[in-house]
Amino acid sequence: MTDQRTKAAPHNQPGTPEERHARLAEAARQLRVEILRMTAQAGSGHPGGSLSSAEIIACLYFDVLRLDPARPSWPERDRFVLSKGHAAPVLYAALALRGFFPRELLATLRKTGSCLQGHPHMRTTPGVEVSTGSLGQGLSMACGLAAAARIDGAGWRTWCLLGDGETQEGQVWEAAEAAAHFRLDNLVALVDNNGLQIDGPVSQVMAVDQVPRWQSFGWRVLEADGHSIPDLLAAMQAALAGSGRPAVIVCRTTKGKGVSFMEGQADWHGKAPTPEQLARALEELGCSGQGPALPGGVSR
Amino acid sequence: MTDQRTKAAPHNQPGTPEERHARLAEAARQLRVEILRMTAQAGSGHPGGSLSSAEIIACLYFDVLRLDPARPSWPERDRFVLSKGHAAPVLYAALALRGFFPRELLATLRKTGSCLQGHPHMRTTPGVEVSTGSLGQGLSMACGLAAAARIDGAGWRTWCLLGDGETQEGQVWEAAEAAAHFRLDNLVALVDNNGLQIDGPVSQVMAVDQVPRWQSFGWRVLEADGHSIPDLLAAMQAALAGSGRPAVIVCRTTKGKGVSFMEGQADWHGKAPTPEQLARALEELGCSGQGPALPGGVSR
Amino acid sequence: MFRPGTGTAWGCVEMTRVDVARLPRQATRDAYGEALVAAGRADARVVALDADLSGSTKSQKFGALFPERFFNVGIAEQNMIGMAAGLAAAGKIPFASSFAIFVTGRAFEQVRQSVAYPGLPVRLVGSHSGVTVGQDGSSHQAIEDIALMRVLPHMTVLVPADGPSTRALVNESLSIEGPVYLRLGRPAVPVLYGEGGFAAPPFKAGGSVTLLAGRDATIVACGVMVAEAVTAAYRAEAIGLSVGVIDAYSVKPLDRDAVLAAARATGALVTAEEHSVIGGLGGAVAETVAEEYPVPVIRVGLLDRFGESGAPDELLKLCRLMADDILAAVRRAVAVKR
Amino acid sequence: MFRPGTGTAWGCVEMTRVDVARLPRQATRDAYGEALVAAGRADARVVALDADLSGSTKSQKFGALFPERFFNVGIAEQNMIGMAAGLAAAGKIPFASSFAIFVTGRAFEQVRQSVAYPGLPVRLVGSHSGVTVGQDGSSHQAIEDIALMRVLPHMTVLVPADGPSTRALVNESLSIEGPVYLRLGRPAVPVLYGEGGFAAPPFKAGGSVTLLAGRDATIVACGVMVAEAVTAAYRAEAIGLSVGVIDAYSVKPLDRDAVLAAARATGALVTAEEHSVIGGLGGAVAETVAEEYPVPVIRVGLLDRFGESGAPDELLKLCRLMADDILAAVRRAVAVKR
Ligand SMILES: Cc1ncc(C[n+]2csc(CCOP(=O)(O)OP(=O)(O)O)c2C)c(N)n1
Ligand SMILES: Cc1ncc(C[n+]2csc(CCOP(=O)(O)OP(=O)(O)O)c2C)c(N)n1
Ligand SMILES: [Mg+2]
Ligand SMILES: [Mg+2]
Repeated sequence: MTDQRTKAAPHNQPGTPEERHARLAEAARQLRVEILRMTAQAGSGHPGGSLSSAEIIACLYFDVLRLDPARPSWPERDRFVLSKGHAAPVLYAALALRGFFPRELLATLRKTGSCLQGHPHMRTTPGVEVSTGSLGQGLSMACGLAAAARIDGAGWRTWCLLGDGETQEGQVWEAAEAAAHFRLDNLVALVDNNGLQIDGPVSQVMAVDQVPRWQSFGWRVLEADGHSIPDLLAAMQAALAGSGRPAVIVCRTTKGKGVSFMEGQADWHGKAPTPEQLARALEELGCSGQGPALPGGVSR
Repeated sequence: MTDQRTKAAPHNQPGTPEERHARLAEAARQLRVEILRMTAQAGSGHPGGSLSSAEIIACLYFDVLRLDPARPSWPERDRFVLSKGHAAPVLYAALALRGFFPRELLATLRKTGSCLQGHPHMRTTPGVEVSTGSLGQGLSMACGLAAAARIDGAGWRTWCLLGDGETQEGQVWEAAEAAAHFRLDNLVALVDNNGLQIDGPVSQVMAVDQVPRWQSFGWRVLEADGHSIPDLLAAMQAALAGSGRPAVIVCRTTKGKGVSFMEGQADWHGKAPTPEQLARALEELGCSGQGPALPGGVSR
Repeated sequence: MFRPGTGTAWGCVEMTRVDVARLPRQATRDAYGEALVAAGRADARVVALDADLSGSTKSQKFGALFPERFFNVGIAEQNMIGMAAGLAAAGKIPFASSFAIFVTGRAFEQVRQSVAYPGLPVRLVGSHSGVTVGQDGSSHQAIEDIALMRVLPHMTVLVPADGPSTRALVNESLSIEGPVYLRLGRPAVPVLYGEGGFAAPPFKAGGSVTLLAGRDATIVACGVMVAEAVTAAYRAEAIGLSVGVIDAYSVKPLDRDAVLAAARATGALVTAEEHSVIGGLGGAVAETVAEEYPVPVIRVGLLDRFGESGAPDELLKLCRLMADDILAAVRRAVAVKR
Repeated sequence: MFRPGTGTAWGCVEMTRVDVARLPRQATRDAYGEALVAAGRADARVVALDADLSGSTKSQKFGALFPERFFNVGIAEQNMIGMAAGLAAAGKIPFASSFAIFVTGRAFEQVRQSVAYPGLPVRLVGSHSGVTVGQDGSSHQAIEDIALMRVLPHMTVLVPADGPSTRALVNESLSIEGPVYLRLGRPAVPVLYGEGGFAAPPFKAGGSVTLLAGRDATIVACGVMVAEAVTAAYRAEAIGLSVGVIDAYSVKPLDRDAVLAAARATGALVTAEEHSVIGGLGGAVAETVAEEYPVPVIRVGLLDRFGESGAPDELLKLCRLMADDILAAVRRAVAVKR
């Protein structure tokens, strides 16, 4: 991000790089806490792929994206598309902690009548840009958003997070092709390359080699440790360089990251922790099972 | 093909390589003649992409494929899938010249009640293996055929011809991914890389760089001059080497090949020649507009 | 000569017949091409997308005039719909066109999830619907697109019968909030509305046009079948039947009031559409009357079969989609009524 | 206690009530998993495909037992259908499973072109149909799959109400020539057929089961709604209405004779399905009676809305898919009849 861009970001905080990294690591930790509470409370949901995205989402929602929680439809805002819509908990947590809606609403996840649907829905949740949940459709919508910004000569960017299993959908590659062809360099894709999908390891179910794949579609490919804040921030900054090509950041991640008994377990893709499991998980994350992690979270 | 395979092919002819090449070049010429007559007679159809495939189809139907026109459903036959179904004329011409059905039927192309539908249909036309016409679906069916042969431990092969524009369909890449993952080395894809689709050059409408694309999906990629019989035969032989990976032959071709005023013209994708244009075209192909090109064609 | 277009003057005698066979002809896709350009001129939010069929769907001219607002995505209909959804989410009004079977079928779930569920104002434009596609055959002939789009919540389904109503509906669609499916055809069809034809009323979602009033039965038709329905109604007079005709261009929302009024007034309905008899306009009418005022509904359409190759006229005959087939259905409806 | 399953003994008085609430429960997808294994054992031509949901659709066990006949294609439903078509073209009998919305919607045009048009014997298996999917919400709840599959020529559409009928229909499907869509659900539902329930008749394409005979109205139901329909019929007695129930597990071909007989015998029909009221079983019944014997048909189903997140039971309530909603529809149907 250029200085001008980051300055405009309402959430941006002064401080040293180390302070910035610590702040984002703490945000990721809080996202994890909320993901676990939320899914435990709901009794269902997708912790595994939400946890693996925590640092990615923390960097985006607490640093990189230009957003104004008080004005969710501010025209100049950056757009984020959660193409892997089942990771709704991490998105909802970020939106709540950033103040798009009251944190208490997180407890209503997946309940009848809640504004927090099982998969993100733009009509019920402030801050959700498009509706996702059916895999493989988000990158196309992100292309459309980026194309709209291009038509309007607007400076906002579009970001899109995909699952690695999700990239088995042909539509992803139709979109990848189009983004390169239309030279949408105001678009950045991120792949949560956690190596697992529902039925097992991606390499066993239906292998996808992300880096050469995106390269062959004409994208600028960056790699990052998806749990390293400095790595992610550097890649995100590089992705915005704007070279006439869209950029993708392939993020090496661990599914279930942060909770020892969930890490690397396909089984934790789509089931909620029991109260006991929640307590253990929260302890590992350095907070008790009771009450809010930090009053108000890192929301500013 | 191994000796054993080619010997089993009912259509295989003894002779020197030169004789073999000349025979196939003549077959391609006759396919072109039939394509033009057929579409002119029908008053509609797709000459451009049929003409660009003439040598590919000649090599397959008059040399490489193990087929028995007298027994179209001989279980051990090789399977061919015309994924770019709009090139039905070149397939119908080959099937007729090989004796799957009487050559006279070609005159009924696209007419009400004809067994020769505008796009290939397995239920109406002897020798047509699956129904195509909606682009992007053939390679998946070819994967299914190859998987069936694998289950049965059968030796027959599956071949599939795609258009270059067609490869913009995401489903093609779902299939490509699956073929590599399932190690279907009894499957060979061919791309008629003629550089044109309906709305113009592929490079302008939606560029696809075939060779790196297929490589990134784990395929063995071969290239050939799609109008050179020796080149094609060599590539087809190499494709059958069977290395645990599916093979694709990217064929450099010219849309409308063989008819000067059709060559390289997107406009000739989907319209029939007038009687005058037919006469000119047939003259260029070394035969008069009247009567059959060669009685009985090269069918044996 | 202009004639009264709308109205429920049941039983009134028509003054002059509209000579359908002599009307000028225009393909609805051609009218669409013109209307799209006009919409693009009138509203800068209008953008267009196509999937390598812009010459056939007639979005090409828009592309030439407004290249920065036009996206040809190649042969990738799913991505086209997703991009249209993204453009709409950013405030644009996208018109996404391809052949009807590809825009509604190949991209069905994209239409459902990315467009219909959030209710985004994407205009899906399906040219080449029905068997009048002709020689290309079944793979290119949409016979189920109305059913597909009708079952989606939030979706408006419009099936204009001619050029003028197509232009009016494209314009009207600019002010419809949610998604719209516009079904178009390939061949030139009679220009029913205007000089020498019927008076053009305002065309709007949920509307219909009562072209002819009848006493014995009413034909509810859409698209190319409206002209056939008018012909059938005229022919019915010769066998002593007074038959009304409704142009139900808005298949969803269906003009319930008009359909129920016709059921009440004539006691027998026939539907006519270039679509399967399952789930389309016929389904909509059968569902509607069954709920409130059950009368016989005989559906003219493809009898649960795919199309095939052939000349459009021959296929209409083969598939029993001609005026005489409608007339046979009218007789059957009247017989069931008794 | 076993009870007479089929029959048209209109007006007969039932001996003993089936206590639906106390019946054992099993999810139809679980029954499918068992039946698939049995089919695989019985017939070597049976192969199975899935798209990264084999644990949920229950095809996993088949995969474990017959790995060489099982293809998990990853998250790529279109390719799954194409591969199934190819396997079928080579003489196999493929069962291709995923969530109902993905198998019928994401791959609609593949089903149409590669499977239905050539009439290949692919068995499409859609688990997780309707709102009883629950918390995942709208994107995972198929409410239009019956309409989508019903409009396709050559397609057989089967919607079993319980485990035993699911097993029977999987077995029966082996001898159906063309393509079949089998609609399954996620939650455990009452085992209606067998010990303590209704006698299980032979289940076959084009069949139906008349569970209860009535005089005033008949409920035609499928899937999870059959149990609700039975409950509704019992409750109807309390308000002096004699209501029949038909399990229309074969939505296409519909058991025309049974539906028309019910229309004639009771003069009023209610349909009940966990699906949009548009184009599904309700549409099929409305179309059928309108053609021959018009009677009121009140459709219970999703009222042209998408589902949402929530507990399955709460969603059934919210979407008005409970026995009492069916009962209200019965009263309305009877009122329209008069
Ligand atoms: C089109 C579609 N098919 C299937 C599913 C069911 N589904 C939900 S999540 C998932 C696996 C996703 O794996 P991946 O993309 O790797 O996500 P992550 O590991 O990040 O959770 C599947 C198959 C779906 N949501 N959409
Ligand atoms: C799914 C689908 N979308 C669109 C079409 C219409 N269409 C027929 S041919 C064609 C262009 C094909 O181009 P290419 O694959 O390059 O074929 P070739 O140049 O070999 O004729 C298109 C868009 C179709 N048949 N199927
Ligand atoms: Mg993953
Ligand atoms: Mg080409």
